Amino acid sequence: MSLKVDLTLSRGEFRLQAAFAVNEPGITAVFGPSGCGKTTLLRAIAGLERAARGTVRVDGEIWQDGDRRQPVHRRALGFVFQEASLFEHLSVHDNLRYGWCRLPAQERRIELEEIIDLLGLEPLLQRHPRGLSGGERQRVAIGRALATSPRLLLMDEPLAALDAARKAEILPYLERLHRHLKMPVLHVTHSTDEVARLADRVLLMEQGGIVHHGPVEELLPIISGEAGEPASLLRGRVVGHHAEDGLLEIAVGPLRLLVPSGPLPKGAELRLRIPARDVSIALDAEAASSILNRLPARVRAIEPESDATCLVRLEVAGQELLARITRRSVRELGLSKGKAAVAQVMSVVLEGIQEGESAAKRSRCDC
Amino acid sequence: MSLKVDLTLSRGEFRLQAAFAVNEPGITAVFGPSGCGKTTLLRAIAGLERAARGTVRVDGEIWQDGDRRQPVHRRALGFVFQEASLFEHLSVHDNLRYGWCRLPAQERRIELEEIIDLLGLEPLLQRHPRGLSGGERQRVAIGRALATSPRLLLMDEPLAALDAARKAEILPYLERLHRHLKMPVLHVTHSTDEVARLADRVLLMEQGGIVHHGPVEELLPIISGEAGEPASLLRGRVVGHHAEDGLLEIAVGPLRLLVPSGPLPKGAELRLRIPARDVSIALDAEAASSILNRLPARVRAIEPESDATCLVRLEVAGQELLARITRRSVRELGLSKGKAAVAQVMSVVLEGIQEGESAAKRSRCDC
Amino acid sequence: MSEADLQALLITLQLAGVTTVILLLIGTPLAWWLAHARGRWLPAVEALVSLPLILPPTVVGFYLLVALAPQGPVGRVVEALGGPRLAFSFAGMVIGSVIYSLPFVVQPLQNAFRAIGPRPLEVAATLRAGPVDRFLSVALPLARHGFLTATVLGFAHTVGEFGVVLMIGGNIPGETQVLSIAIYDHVEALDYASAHKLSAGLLLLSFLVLLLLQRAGRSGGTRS
Amino acid sequence: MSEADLQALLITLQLAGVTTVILLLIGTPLAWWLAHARGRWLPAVEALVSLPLILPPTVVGFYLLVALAPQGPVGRVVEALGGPRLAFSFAGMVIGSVIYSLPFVVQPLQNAFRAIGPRPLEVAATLRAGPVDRFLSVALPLARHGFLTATVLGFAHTVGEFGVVLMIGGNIPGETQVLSIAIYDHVEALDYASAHKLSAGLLLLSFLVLLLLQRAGRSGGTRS
Amino acid sequence: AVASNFLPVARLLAHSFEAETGHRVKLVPGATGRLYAQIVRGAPFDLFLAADRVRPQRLEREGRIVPGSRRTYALGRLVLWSPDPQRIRDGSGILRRGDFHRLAIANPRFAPYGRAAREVLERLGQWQALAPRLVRGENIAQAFHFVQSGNAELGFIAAAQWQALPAARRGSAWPVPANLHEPIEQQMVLLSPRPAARAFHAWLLRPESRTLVRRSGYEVPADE
Ligand SMILES: Nc1ncnc2c1ncn2[C@@H]1O[C@H](COP(=O)(O)OP(=O)(O)OP(=O)(O)O)[C@@H](O)[C@H]1O
Ligand SMILES: Nc1ncnc2c1ncn2[C@@H]1O[C@H](COP(=O)(O)OP(=O)(O)OP(=O)(O)O)[C@@H](O)[C@H]1O
Ligand SMILES: [Mg+2]
Ligand SMILES: [Mg+2]
Repeated sequence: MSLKVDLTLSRGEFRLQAAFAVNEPGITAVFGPSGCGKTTLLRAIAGLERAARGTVRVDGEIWQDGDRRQPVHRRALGFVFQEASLFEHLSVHDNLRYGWCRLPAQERRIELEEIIDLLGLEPLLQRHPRGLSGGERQRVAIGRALATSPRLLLMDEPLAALDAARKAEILPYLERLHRHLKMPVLHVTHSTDEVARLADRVLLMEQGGIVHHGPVEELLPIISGEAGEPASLLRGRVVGHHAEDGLLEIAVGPLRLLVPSGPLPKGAELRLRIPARDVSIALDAEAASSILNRLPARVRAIEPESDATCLVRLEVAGQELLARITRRSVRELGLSKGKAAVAQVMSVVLEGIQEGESAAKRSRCDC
Repeated sequence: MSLKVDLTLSRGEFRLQAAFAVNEPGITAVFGPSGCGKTTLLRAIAGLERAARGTVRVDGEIWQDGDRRQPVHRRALGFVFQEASLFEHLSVHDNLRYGWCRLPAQERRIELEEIIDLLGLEPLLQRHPRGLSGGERQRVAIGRALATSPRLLLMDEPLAALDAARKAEILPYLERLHRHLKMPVLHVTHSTDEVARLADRVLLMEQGGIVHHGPVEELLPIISGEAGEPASLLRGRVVGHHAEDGLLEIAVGPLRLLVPSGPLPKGAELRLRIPARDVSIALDAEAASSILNRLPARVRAIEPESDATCLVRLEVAGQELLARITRRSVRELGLSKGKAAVAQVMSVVLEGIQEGESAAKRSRCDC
Repeated sequence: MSEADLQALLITLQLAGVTTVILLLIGTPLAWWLAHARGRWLPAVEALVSLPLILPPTVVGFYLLVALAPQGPVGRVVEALGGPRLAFSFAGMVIGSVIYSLPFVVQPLQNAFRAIGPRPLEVAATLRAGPVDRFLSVALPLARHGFLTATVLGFAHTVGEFGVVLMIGGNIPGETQVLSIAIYDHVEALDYASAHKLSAGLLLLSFLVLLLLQRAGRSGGTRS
Repeated sequence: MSEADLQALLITLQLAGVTTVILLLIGTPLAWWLAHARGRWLPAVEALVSLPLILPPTVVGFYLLVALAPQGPVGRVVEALGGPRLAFSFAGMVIGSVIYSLPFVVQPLQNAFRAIGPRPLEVAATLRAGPVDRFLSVALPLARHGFLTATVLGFAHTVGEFGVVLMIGGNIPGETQVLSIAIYDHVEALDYASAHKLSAGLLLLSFLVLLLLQRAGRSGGTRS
Repeated sequence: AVASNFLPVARLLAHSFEAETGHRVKLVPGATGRLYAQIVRGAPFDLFLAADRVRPQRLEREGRIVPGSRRTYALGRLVLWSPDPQRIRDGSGILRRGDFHRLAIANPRFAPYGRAAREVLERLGQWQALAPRLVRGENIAQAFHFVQSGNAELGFIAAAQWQALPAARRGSAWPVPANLHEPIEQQMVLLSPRPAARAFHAWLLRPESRTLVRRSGYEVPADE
């Protein structure tokens, strides 16, 4: 359940230099601009880049250290390549079985049928890869990698060619799977949405180096800010559930938030992701509106963002909450540093549920 | 500036049957689940599917009609394939020049340098495709297709492997380009965001058939509803611009909305896309908050959506506006059919600017 | 068809069969190595493999005869080790044919291996396939067309070859007389009728064998 | 090296060069067609192309001699059209070599074309390249390795071939005597010293030519 | 082992020998030079019927034969032949006039009939003049093919070959007088002391055999 990587590699002008360690299971999103070395990093960890020097350890097992190197096929990993790369000479079914067959029976922790079901591959089984659509190929590639019950899963933009509905089906399964199998996952993606929904940690890369590595709470504001969508993460705890309204009551410090969700165990720790654009500011706490969550707040800072908008940093129960509002509103409401106000929160994404297998519950909720 | 397609094709169990016409320039998003035939449709239009029967007309020129068929290379189209498919034996620069060179000089309406600049290909020019990252390959493929100054642009998920920053750079350029060159574009995508930002029309496919075809205003609610993100579109007209706040004033019927935006010509017709989750409902029109746009509305219908939420259909200035709020809010506010209320609009996406070249202005605006 | 001709036919098929099998066994690893090795001297090795082609077969046969003869460098060693006589024997003909047809097997295989590219093998490695397993389960099937060509060229060339085989085998009826030599003899003896008959028969038979090979290679599905 | 040998060398190089060029010119479209055609009788055509290999060269030469004779089916037509005498001429040798080496050129090319797959050609078509243009600018460079192999095998086989050339050429010194025949003559005349010298020279020269070919083929960049 | 040109006669002789004695004779035809090279390297031949005197002499000198077994079994005769009945009317006159395109001979360097043909031309003083028009077969059989197929208008062939032709196709011919060239002595040697081989050796020298040889178009030595 641990992954320790310290690798360097030079190729032309490009130089990869990556050292990081992951000590819990969970999904680490690898995020960064095109060409920053995400694919190269994954390949180097898998042992596919012969020029890579350094160490790779998984669960205390040494995959690479100096001149000692486990060959790729001895590393219990699953790799989903950026292009699906199916075996053109095998049917879909044989592609799926390829790795599965090579696994000693006692190491098979995922049933082939389960994968086929979940990824909706049943109707494709007898087909040949060259007749598949882009998304179909990618689903087969994911299934093929999962079928080896890997100890480390490396996925290079596996969902890029999938439609939203498919994604919505596959994402929770991936989460459940990695939690169940307790395997670390490195997941390359360009979508902050995917990061927010899926990741426990983020590895932020730039020009071959790792510029940030940390829990998603810390890094999401940075990466979503870069993507033009600043957001904040609040820590909270489940207080109770209002079954009649389908609302979960969450305590953030002394405050209470109501978030659409199924029941969760009392006391469970949660992260609440709140996009800055879904926070508005009012002066009067008592106005009747459909916005359930109205939190007393204090203005920490007001940062101009564009010609028309500002980013307001609010303090809410000792934590920071970002709100994006227009400059005109700032003026009309007379907002300034230190002023008390009410933060109206229109949507919350529940993240990183620490207990309970029901990661599927984690979802965006409009309150 | 017109495209008329009526094609059928059978392949194994899959059957494509697609008839549609596009009479203005602009971007038509081709949307639908994986395997529904989007790639096949584009290939058939390009003439790459020999088994396709029917007609294809572009600008009155007959590309295919019964047995008469223009060969692919006589069709002035640009095709971005789902996998980048660069020529492995040519450098990036030669890949870009391949189509460009084959175009008579007087037909070249886009400069190669412009494409290279915009897509950031300068540092890659001397490289060979096999050393490129996934996103780099895709950018080259887009540039190569554009370099032929096509009369019809067919793009099969061209942006799937790009990071958000790149996308944000390329999208406005694509918009500008197609408006400038007045060429119709068919753009396959799985992202409703891309549809909303980019498309003028949507072609919604399912199992080889076209289930809907219409302006994005009509279809966005459907496809974003399917993707779990309902939204509404309002028609409006530019009234003026408040330079000091960077806000555009837009009339929707008798009502006025303020939307962050650069100035636009007075009288210009606009579409305003408003995600249902960004609309909240209040009873009192006068509460002071950062939400600038508070529109008098009347409840048309309340539809339960999930355990916790409802979709409320509001009538605003004679048009329909969707709001997603919690069941508890419905109860607390005492909302019911026919009741008057105030719709608080937190974000507006300006769409389909009819005049003026500045499509780049079209953007999501948080108000 | 005379009895001698029939015997020659059997020996020919036997020789071509054995030679083709050995060629594939030797040529496959060699081609694999050539397709993946790097280095300045690689072209030299590639050129070397093609060299047997350059000399006329009778001359190659002559040199092989010199080498394989009981007093020759190779023959002496083999006989010292208790090996069989190579000159004027079936074994000797096989050796000669293998050397002479090697390039026809190595070159197509090498190209086929190269055309696969590294990706499928990388994928196989991540799916727990070891090097031999990868080779058998991925490289071989993907190089199917190359194997077909190698087999066809190797087989056909061995059937038609006669200079080397004549020299090493000694044209002994029922032992080392192959069909190509028999036809040649008929022509030399101005016995045109027999030559025509035998040629036609050989062509027909070979055509059928080649046809079967092509069919077999195709049935695996075309990569196109 | 005697003057006759030198002449033989020049004729050999000329013959191998011209033959290789013609082989590529004929073999390329044929291979292209074979790589893309569909149909039940395709394997038959493929088998047919390999057939010249099956007969011993001298026998092929004999039949060609009959066909090219002034009264023969081909010779008659050629002479009626005012063409040159083919037997015992350089032109005749070229015809013979081309027929006999055709499979070595067609097969590697066919595989190379097949390995390209349809995608690059489709892309080229959407970039306004017509069929010939596509072929020249995409298929040819991507089939580079196949061309290299075809050239090497075709060239080497023509240099080494001697049965067909001997029959059709008539071994006229300075006209149709090629090096392989010269070496053969030395061996037959028990002039082993000359045979060794000439063989060594031929091998060295061919090695250099092959080396250059490999280098040239490689410099285009390896697809790996 | 038997020189190819003598094969048809050797077959007849072997048949009668087999019928008479019950021994089995395996005939291995081939070019004399090649058979010599193979014998030197241990080819399992018992009796060697060469087409000349040189190779048997060498074998004798090298001590590879049963002492005293070198005997002349036939004397070859040359015929200048053209399939065209009108062409050769005045014997050697046509050679002096030179009104033809190609003259076929066996290779004078190592083929005995070729050497004889060269001597004829030299004695007639035409060697220099006709040299460029000569086409040379590897052996006398190929010289025959050249003429018979119509590619060479005329050529020096063995009298035995001419006699074997059906009368209708004998065209015109000039039997070359024996004094124009050294006698073409075809000698044989015993290579093993096996009784059956000795028996066949002796059989060939019987008067009945010599008659058959003479009827086939050879001379036989005056007496033994
Ligand atoms: N053979 C090579 N020579 C030079 N540079 C190379 C070579 N191969 C890869 N690179 C460069 O290495 C960098 C990292 O590539 P990599 O594929 O890891 O990027 P990435 O982060 O996966 O990008 P993307 O999101 O576009 O897939 C790129 O800039 C690429 O151009
Ligand atoms: N040769 C074939 N035989 C049978 N079915 C085929 C063949 N080729 C394609 N199909 C099927 O045709 C359908 C349409 O494929 P297409 O590639 O057009 O889908 P798509 O809409 O582009 O999907 P994606 O979003 O995954 O790229 C798919 O279901 C595919 O499986
Ligand atoms: Mg990548
Ligand atoms: Mg597709």
